[in-house]
Amino acid sequence: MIPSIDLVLLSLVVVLAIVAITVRDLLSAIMLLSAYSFLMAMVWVEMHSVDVAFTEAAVGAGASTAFLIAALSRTVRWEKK
Amino acid sequence: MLEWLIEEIFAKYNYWISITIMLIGFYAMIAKGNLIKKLIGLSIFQTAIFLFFISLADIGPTLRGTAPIVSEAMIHKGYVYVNPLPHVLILTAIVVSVATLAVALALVIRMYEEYGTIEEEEIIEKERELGV
Amino acid sequence: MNTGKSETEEGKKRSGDVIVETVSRLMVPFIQLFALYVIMHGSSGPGGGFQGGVIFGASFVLLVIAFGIVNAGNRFPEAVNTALFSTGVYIYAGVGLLCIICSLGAAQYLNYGFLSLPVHFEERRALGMDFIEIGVGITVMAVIAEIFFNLAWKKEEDEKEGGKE
Amino acid sequence: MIVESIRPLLAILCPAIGSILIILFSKRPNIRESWTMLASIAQFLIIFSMISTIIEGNIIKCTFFTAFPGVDFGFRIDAFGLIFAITSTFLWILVSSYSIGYMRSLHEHAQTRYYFCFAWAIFGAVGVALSGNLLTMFIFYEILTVSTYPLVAHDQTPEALFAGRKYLAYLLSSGCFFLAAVVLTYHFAGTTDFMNGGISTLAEASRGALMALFALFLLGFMKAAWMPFHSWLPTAMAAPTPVSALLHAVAVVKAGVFGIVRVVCYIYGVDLMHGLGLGLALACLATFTIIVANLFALAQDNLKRRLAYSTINQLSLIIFGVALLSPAGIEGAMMHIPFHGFMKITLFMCAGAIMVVTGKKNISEMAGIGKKMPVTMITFTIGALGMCALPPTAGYVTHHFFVHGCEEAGGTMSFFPYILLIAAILDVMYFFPIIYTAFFEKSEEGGGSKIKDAPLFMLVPIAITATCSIIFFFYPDLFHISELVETAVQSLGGVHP
Amino acid sequence: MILSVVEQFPVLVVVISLLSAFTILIAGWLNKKSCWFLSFSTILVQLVMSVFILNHVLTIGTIHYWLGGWAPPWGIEYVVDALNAYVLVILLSLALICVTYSKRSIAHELPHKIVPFYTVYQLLVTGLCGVVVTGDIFNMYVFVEIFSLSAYALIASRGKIALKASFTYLVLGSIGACFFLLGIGFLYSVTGTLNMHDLSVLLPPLYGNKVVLAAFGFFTVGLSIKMALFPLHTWLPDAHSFAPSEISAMLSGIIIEVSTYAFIRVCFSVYTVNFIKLLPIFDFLCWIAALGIIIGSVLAIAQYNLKRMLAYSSVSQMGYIMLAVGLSTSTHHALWGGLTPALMHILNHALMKGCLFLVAGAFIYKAELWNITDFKGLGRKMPYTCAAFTLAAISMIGVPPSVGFVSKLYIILASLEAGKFIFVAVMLLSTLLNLVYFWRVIEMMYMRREEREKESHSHPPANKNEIPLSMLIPVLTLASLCIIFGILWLTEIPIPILDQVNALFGLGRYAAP
Repeated sequence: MIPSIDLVLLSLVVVLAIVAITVRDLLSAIMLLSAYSFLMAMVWVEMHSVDVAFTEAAVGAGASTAFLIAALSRTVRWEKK
Repeated sequence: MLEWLIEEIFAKYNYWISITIMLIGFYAMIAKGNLIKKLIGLSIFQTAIFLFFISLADIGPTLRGTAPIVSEAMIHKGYVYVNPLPHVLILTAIVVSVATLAVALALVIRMYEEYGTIEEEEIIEKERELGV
Repeated sequence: MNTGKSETEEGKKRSGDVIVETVSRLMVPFIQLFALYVIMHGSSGPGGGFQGGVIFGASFVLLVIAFGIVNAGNRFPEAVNTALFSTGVYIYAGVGLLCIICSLGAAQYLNYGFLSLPVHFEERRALGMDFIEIGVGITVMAVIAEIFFNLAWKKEEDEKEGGKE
Repeated sequence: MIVESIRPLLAILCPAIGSILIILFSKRPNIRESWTMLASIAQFLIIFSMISTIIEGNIIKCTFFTAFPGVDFGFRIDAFGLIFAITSTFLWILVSSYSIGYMRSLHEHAQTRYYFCFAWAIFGAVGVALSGNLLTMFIFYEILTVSTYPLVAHDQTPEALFAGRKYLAYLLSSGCFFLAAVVLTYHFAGTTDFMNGGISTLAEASRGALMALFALFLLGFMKAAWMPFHSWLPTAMAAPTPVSALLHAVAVVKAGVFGIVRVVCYIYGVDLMHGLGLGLALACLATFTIIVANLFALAQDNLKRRLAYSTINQLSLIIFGVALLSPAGIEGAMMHIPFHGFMKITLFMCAGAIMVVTGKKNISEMAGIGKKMPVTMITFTIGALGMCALPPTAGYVTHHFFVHGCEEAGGTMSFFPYILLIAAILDVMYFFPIIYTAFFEKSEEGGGSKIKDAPLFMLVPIAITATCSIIFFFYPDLFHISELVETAVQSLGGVHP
Repeated sequence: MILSVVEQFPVLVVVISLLSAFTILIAGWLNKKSCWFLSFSTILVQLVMSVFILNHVLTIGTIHYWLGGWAPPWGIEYVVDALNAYVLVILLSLALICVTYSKRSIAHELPHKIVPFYTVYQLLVTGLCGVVVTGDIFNMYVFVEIFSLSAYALIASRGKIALKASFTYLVLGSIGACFFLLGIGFLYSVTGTLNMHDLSVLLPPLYGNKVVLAAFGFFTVGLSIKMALFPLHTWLPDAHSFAPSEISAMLSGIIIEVSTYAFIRVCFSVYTVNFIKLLPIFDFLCWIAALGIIIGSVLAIAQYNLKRMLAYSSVSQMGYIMLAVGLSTSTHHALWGGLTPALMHILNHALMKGCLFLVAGAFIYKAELWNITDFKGLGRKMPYTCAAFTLAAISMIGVPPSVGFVSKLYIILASLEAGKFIFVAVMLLSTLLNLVYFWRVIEMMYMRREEREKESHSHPPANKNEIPLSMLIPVLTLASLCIIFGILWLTEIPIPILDQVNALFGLGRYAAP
């Protein structure tokens, strides 16, 4: 792996994780989670685990997001504080 | 001191980041009242564990590791493969995580139909009104 | 499974964005082809039944998003779906059991080497694995689609057990 | 000599099978009750058939399986156990007959449950009598506790339910202590078998541990109703009278006392008891209970409650006899178990008869009742005489032994006969007023001096027990009791000082 | 290597169950009634297989099954020894009893969900069997998740308030599973293997390693959540009380027990006795368990909802099992040494709690009776059900010769041998607490009169209103087993099985001096 790219990606991942759990708009949170998953997949490609990266991209960034949005479409979009 | 920092933190940064993300996810699961937020936390938590596993498989920057795909040319060039087993484990774990998410979302939707809210506190309040 | 003629029948209920519809109609066959590639290539490269299945399932999700849930739901009735993912499991478990049966109980479950196929031992392994991947792929595809339909649409039916390999 | 036999098993099975038949014939009272009678008679005959073997100095054994190394689950019948078994089974026959009269006259509800539980209670009591080690005894002891609960709470009034709860709370917690004691005994001695003269390996444990263990045993035998853990017994008088009669004069409370005697003579052994100085402590506890219970009895107006306190007093008398650790004392104690059973059951059955006929429960209401129910009150008088240890009743015989036992024990013990005397005087003070009221006071209702005694189902058992109480005075060997007692005391060996 | 037929059974138990789950799903489209029959017959076949497995293990020896023919450190291995075989038989027996019971009660309670119910039920059984037979720790994780997911779905199937309970269980259960996964990762990072036997060979030189210690911590906490050990039990009361009753019975009788099995496996098969003896973990566990026993019972006293009360009682009973596990390394007697009391109580608790929950379900089925205060006069209306309840409750209290008594006796003897007298007191105290909350119910059923009865002292012939036979037979079977097994344990007939487990792990009398 290449530490510099890794570090950048990973710090982005951390930032995305924090933002994803803080925003009150759940739709944004889900999209952020999707981005988070996608970045994670990139980290993994970079760590040579192509298989997992592949799956994470399909499942984490794809299917999970779709599920979450589907669920959101039948509940409420905003988190109450 | 600096040496220690380099050895314990910078050299193993992906482990530290994995722990950070884990804690973020854990915090969301425990502290957030919104059920969807809890699930987002769960996802983050699980991904952090996956990151941990993948980091285990990785053989570090010093060796020229490569993806564990069989090819004659690669072997002749003397590449070292990263350990494929954790990858396989994580594949299975991802399956589990998406299944968990699906069941949980189904529950959330049913709860919304039942209580009209996805905030934990409000649900508890409504339960109390129902007299349970 | 065919994506083409939805707008003629129940055109009113679809989402209505021409660009989205057209693009997804164009994309879906490629996605599905790719998914098939991923499934069949699983024994010798990245990917496999699960990933391919997810991608295949995702293509349906895309359809649903583009054309509206009712249309897609009608094209893909629950009974078919159930049958599909059961079939997948049957293929998976059946191949495993065949290994036992073909070897008359001498070999273990999923020991593909004992499948009575007219090829070499190693090739039998690869072929057996492909069968398994196909089974897994079908199951996962159907399960992903089913879960999405249930989450997004169905009111009365309760949750289905999630994807399991 | 040890004789292997399945007779104990047969004896214990009688009530068990009887209970099943009772349930099966719950819709047909006559058949149901004849099963009770049949089971009780069969059981008594089987028990009785063992006497000859035992008197010859044999021990009957019947082992089923080994629960732990050194602990067999099984029966071991010696003379002492047989005394208790004979008493319980014989009185069960009489009380069954009495119950039929009582329950039918009062049109009680849930009679099937009543007979069913009664059978199981006897199952437990006889099991306690026949068991060959502490673990087996514990098992039957707990069965006895649980099966008598529905009998105590039979009326299902709030009062009866409270009594039932209190009963269970006391007896099952005591069961916990008993279990702890059993396990500790096993821990220290490696066995829990009853042995003549005590378990020799037990003496190896430390002094403090043995003291603590004995305290656990005493707590475990709360069924003996020693003070200050007696209060379940008067409360349990909420039960129907046959229950009070058999269970709280014979089966349950005697199981407690029986246990204490077993522990003193067959687990610790007299020598060890002497060595630890526990005899005196136990005697003090017993005399304390005797005096205080008598004082309490004086204050009671409810006849059954007064009898309950009298029971507490008499039970402690048995404990006292054992605590003397002298042959005569132990002989007296063992003999008092059946004798007191016969006398007290007479009294309780009389109280029940009075309740059935007149509906009166309190002594102050009983003026002139002696004229109305002469047979009942005469038998009551006999029982009361026995309680006060006056001749010509069985009570006098045992008190004779107790006094003699005190002399034998010597030392501090020779002081105790005076306490017994005080106790007897107190007994007189609360029994004679009842007799006086019944025979010599005029009924306030006036007029009704017509004789209208209890039904025959009830009267016959009362008459039999009262007669027995007198016969015991002249001929203590009725049912071979004195022979059995002698055999038991002789087999203890090291008792003679 | 030629495999005998029985040696194929470990994998067949899992595969048949999985196939059956999906067959049920398809069959459900054709005929709803076939679902029950399919599920019942599958579990029956599985049970027969498991009995053969047990017999094989006891007579011939441990079964090693290499899935796909791959040798252990690389492939997944199914290992069935005395411990698995024993747990497998218990698990399938209770599953069979619950499925028999469910025929009428599910048709009554969830008429629209018969097909998914049996599908998911069968998946639950698959997961449980999988956890039990596998010898690969990661595979165990996967199966743990499968049965947990099925359990979440089954609990939620009642809808309404059960949804919340299920969701809480899901969140906590996932945390537990993640911890378990993390533990696996830690172990993998130092040993590079996932096979349990392989791990136990490779780990000993690393026992001082902090990673290994941390992994043990993660395993303990993760599995403690799954098995509802005292401070981590918070999901249990809701989940157990709102689930359909046969699922409550499974949850309480089997699911938390299988998690306990997983814990025992990890402690003694992955780590070994030598590791456990290095650390005071098990002493600590004993104290936690003792606290759980007392607090669980006290909380149970405070409940008026029968199923909730039983749920808290489960917390206390898990304390019994964990106390016995905690004592297992310090006892060496042939009978109560080692894991014997713990494994004994696993069976006993399954019998007792299974029966009690099924009875609670019967009351709900007949008259929607949830609260103890509504049980007045039930003893006459439902005599057999109430008799079963009484037997099981008496067993819980520990009146001899029931199973509860034997467990209590063995645990007391074990704690005496370990020299921990305080636990004797705890056990005895818990007996009294159990008495308080169970006797309340018995008294209510038999001794309290109904209001309308009170007025007329006469007693009209009770109109019996008993549950249907297909529900009654399971209940009565369990109740009678409570007594039969009590006597069997006392006669020591089943002890050799548990003795083999001790021999396997070097516990009890096989412990190294």
